[in-house]
Amino acid sequence: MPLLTITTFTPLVGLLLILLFVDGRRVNTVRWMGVIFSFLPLLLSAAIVAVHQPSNPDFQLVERLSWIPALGIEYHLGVDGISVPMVVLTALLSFVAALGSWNITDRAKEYWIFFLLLQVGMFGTFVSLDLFLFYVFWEIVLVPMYFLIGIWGGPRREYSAIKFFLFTLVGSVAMLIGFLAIYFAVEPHTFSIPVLLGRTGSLPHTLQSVVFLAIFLGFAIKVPVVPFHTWLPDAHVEAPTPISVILAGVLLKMGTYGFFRIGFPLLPEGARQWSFAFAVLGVIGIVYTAYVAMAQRDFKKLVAYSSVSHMGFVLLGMAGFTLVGFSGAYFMTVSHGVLSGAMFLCVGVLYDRTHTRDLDAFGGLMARMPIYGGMLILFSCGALGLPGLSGFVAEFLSLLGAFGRHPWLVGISVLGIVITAAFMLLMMRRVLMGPLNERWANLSDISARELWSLIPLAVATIALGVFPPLLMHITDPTLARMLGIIGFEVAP
Amino acid sequence: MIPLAPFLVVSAALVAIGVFGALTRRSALGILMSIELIINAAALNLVAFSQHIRTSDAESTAGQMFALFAMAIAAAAAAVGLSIVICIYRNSKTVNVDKIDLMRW
Amino acid sequence: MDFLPALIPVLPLLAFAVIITNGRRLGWSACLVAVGASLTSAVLAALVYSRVLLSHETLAWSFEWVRWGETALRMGVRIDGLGALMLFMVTVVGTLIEIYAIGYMAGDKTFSRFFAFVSLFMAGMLGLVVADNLLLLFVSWEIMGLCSYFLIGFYFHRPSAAAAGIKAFITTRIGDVGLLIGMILLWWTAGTLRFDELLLAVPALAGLGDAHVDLMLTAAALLIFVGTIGKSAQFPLHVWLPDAMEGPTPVSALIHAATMVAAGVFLVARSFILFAQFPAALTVVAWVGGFTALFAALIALTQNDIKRVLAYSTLSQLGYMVMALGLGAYAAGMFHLITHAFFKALLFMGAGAVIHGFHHVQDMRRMGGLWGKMPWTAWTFLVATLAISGIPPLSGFWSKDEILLGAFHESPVLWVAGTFTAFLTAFYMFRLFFMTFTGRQRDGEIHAHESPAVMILPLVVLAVGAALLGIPGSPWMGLWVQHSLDVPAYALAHHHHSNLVMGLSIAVAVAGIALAWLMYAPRPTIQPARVARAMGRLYTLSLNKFHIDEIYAALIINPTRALARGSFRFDLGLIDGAVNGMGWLQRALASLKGLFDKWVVDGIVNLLATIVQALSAVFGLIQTGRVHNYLLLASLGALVIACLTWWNMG
Amino acid sequence: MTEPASLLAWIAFVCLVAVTVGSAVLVVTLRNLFHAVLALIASLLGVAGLYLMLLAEFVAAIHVLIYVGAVATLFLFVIMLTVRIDDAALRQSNRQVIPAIALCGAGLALLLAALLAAPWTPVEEIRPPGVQQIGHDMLTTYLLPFEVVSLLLLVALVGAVTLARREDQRT
Repeated sequence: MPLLTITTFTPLVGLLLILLFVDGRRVNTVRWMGVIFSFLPLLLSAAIVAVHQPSNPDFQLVERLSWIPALGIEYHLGVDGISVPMVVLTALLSFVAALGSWNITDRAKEYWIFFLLLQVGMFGTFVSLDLFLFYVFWEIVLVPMYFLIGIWGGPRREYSAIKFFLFTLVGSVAMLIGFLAIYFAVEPHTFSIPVLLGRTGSLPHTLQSVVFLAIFLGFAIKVPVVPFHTWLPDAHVEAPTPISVILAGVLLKMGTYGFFRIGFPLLPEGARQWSFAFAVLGVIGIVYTAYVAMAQRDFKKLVAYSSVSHMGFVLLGMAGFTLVGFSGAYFMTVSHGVLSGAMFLCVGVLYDRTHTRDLDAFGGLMARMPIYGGMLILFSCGALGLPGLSGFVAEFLSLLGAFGRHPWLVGISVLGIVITAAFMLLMMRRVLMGPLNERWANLSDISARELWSLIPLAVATIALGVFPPLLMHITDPTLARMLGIIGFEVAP
Repeated sequence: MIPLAPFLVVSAALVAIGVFGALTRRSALGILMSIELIINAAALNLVAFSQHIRTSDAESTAGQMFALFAMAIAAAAAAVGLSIVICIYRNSKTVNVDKIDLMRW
Repeated sequence: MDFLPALIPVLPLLAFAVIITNGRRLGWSACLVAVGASLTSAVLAALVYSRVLLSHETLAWSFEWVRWGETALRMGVRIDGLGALMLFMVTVVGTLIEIYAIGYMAGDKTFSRFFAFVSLFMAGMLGLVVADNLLLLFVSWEIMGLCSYFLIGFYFHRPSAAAAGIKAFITTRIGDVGLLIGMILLWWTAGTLRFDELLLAVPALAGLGDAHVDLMLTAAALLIFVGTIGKSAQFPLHVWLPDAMEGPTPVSALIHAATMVAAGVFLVARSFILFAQFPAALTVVAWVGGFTALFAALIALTQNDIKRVLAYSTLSQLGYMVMALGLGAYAAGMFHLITHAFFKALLFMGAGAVIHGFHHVQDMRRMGGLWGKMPWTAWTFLVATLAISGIPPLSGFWSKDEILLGAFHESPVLWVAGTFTAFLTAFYMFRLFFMTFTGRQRDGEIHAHESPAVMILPLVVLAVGAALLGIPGSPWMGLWVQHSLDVPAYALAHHHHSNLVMGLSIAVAVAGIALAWLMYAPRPTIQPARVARAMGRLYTLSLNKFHIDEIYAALIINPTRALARGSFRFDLGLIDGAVNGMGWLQRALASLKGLFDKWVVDGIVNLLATIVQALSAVFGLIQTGRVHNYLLLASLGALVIACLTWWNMG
Repeated sequence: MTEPASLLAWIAFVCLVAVTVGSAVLVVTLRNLFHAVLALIASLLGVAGLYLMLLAEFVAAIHVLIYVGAVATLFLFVIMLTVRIDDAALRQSNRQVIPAIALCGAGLALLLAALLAAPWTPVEEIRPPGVQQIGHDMLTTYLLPFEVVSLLLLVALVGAVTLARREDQRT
């Protein structure tokens, strides 16, 4: 059974059903269908996890059809240890975001159509094994995102949407050029990632380093790496809450996933040559954006910048070229997906009630919304790297892995940890503590629907933090094999 | 047997005359008649060549076939052309083409 | 049953989970869950302690937590004499504090949440004690840090409490990242974080004589010590602890006596192998401790808030412990940790009883004459005060004397400082005692009352402990406690008993008490105000805590905030500005190109069109519409083509 | 080797040429269209004669049948339908006689120069195919063109009928 194809295109079925058979004025029908068709991939992704064998580092559930034979382009899907968690994450966050989209009644039909299309693109990106196919799905994501921000966003939505679109497009084009360069550099010409895996390592070093830069740009903008990050705060602030969740939780992961899937394994020499710059950018991202986040008054912007800061750990961890560093970087990818998604949901809960995101406008909400406060504290602690929650494992493993190669950079990066703790606590203080702002005396606590969209994320955060092998036993065989292909030491 | 060249000369002359007629005749009927002359010249050429120059017997009938087809087509053209002339006459009460300048921009 | 010790921290953790999820339903009975859990832990700890004591074995149990490639991180518990003693102390003192809190927190709306966080805090501390590797220790350490944030900022509606919580968390966090880096460095150098493996690996590495490895390990030791500086509030990261008094008093007792601050000292003791191998690290530890002890005592002299005096005394006593470790007097330091836990918990709880009975006033200048109104509190408080002042045979005397003995042998300068600090300690503690309990009440409007029995009972138990706990550790008993620690050979600095040191230490304690009596007795012989004036700048410096907070605000906090704002402006202005500028540039270019299109490209097109039009006007002349003309031209064309063809062929 | 043409054959040829070319000239010059058609018939008959001289008797016969029997008759009908008697007096050529003469002259000169200069290599012996051969080939080798031509004729027939039909009959 072509499980991956079914998973990828289930949202498309929903999309077509909504598009063709549902009257746009029947908002309730539309959103029920949207939620159901966002839920089905979650079940299917569970099936994928069940079928996937973690100990086998090879690509599994492979589907391979010739698509454009003249250019050697194939419809080639498959998963290994680094795509399975991404598929699950995507499915989970899509479902959570779908629940969070319940209140969208304005042009609901279009909204859900774009939302489901977005899912198709995201799933496709994470399961495709053909560079061309990957690129196609990658670009598919861009379009609905543009409209979702541009139509349902905040006051500056057009600016943000265009900024997001152009930024990403610039990166995509660079990436495409990189792909083409790889395609033409190997004999016989091919886009197939499994085929390329063993071949590209022997390409000339100069070529690798140049191509790596091109591909790096594409992924770095998506991640985003400082200094290509400025689209993110704008996009996040303007996007509606569920879209922020998807944006932070999944779209940024496409960038890091790209490093794992394409950047490092296909261009090991390029990666090695730029590893120091890579790590430096990571550290700048960690420290600098933490400082920027500290200066924010806007709740959502604070979360957005902290999100950029965390992605710095991914870069730093990868730049260590050790298994533990890779593992930590990947862990950070997943953990950040869960945590930032949850943080944006928390912001959204508050925004729905108060229609403001100004941190100074809140205060003392813990007294009115204890359950919400607890959730916010849990996720903030996860984000600031409290042990026992997923963020800590990720940070620790990344730093541990990077230390051997870049000890001083790791030393500098911990400054970011302190600053992150500082602004997260200050944020909690401004929102939850202090005397209750009388404006919010009648605020209601979190609703059951909102709570149930947060609980899976809370469970994931704690489970991953307490027992990291949950994730690592899936990813590590693949990462170990990848490092073997790249030719780096697996120790310590 | 008369050699090839004289026939060619005759057909050349017929072509020239036909072209001249087509260029100068005011009446559409005259032009059509001139075109018949041109087609005749061509057919004559075909037959002459096929009788005098051929590489194998298998194609011995080719030229005559072509001539026959040319005649058939000429007949068809004449039929259609004449019916067009009738149409034109019916509309403009003349068959003088220099009176008819519908194609002028 | 090997994992039995692992249950000790898990029970309070479960209590936390139960209370936090069912807080409303449990209501008052939340405290029963918490106390029950700690009590069970205490029983388990006693079992473990007896077993370890009897057999001198080390209990260990672990499981694989994370594995990458061939490398695995194991998590588990390891309990030796040190751990067992700490477990015993933490569970007993912790349980007593929780019982006390039932009375203290009664009537608070957030009663159940308080017990939830106290339970989590206990879980963190116990996890730290049983941890068999640095990572698990770090995890517990951080959980404790978080709880301290919540507990210090427990009255979150008070801005000062929220600020104190943040200050505590961030200051200790600075120490934590030092520890984190130290751990990573250690991992890369020694290849393990497990204590039992470190015990073998570190001496082996040190034996190599490789300067680089030595440097790395020294650095690791010092970075780990940075963690201690943060958690145990040593100079210069001590600033959070006095502010931490914003929390409820049981929290102060818990943090400053039994758990959090002890964690830092415990960390050094746990990883002592590292320090023992590298004298440079030890020296740093000793001097930081000695300086903190003296420094904090100087500040404590002039404070008027009852809890603040105790806070600075805690700093000072922690300085003693750290100094002891730094001098190699490992057992003495740990002994002092235990005795200090008892008498300091007692002091805080006594102070809490005073505050509770005094309607939440903390200023000593308004108190006085409480002896008669709160006899139980006063008597137990007196025991603790005598203990901390170092009056034999109370517990504080023995442990402090051990430390001074170590200093006497190792570093005369520190010995002098330590002895002077002992004098100061006796003085300021009795200043506190006299100001609070003797004479007559200076603020007559407040009607003080004795605390309920649920608060008195723990006081009495602790008083007994504070009085008698020193005996098993005294030379009379052959330093039984110290030996029970299973002091490793590397940490054994056995010092000969010295009557000089002991005599002097008793003398300075008595002198301090006498001076306090002269100045703060009901009818003082020396007026404190005159002394203050005589001291001049020294007095104001001490009163203002040597301006450390202000210096930090000026040097660190404000620049950090400014840097944050600057970064944001940089981000908006330069990076985003560059992006927007790029956008603007593109638009400018686009409009330029628009002009170009309009005038040049379009111009060319239009020009072409014009030319074509002109030509067409010319050529239109031949478009007569007459078939003849066309035919003529066509024929001409055919002829020309024929000519050309022929020409070419010819 | 083909035997050279006899004098008699040459005389016949010249006469036929004279008839053909002369009538053709009359076709393009006569003012009266009716007479011009008669001249066309004469010219076509001359061409038929030429076919005979090429030993292509079947073509000649068909030529006479189609042209003289059908096409020329058609012309006569149309002329009688369209040309009024008084038109006969009108000048029948337009104003581009001179350029036309020049052009045709040049073209003729070119053609003659070309075909006379070309090195024709005639066959050894003329073995003209018989009618039987033509018929056979027509229905085997040239079956497809044959069918296409018949179709073309049909279309032309229909087209001619449609075009020539009166407007008012359509309604």
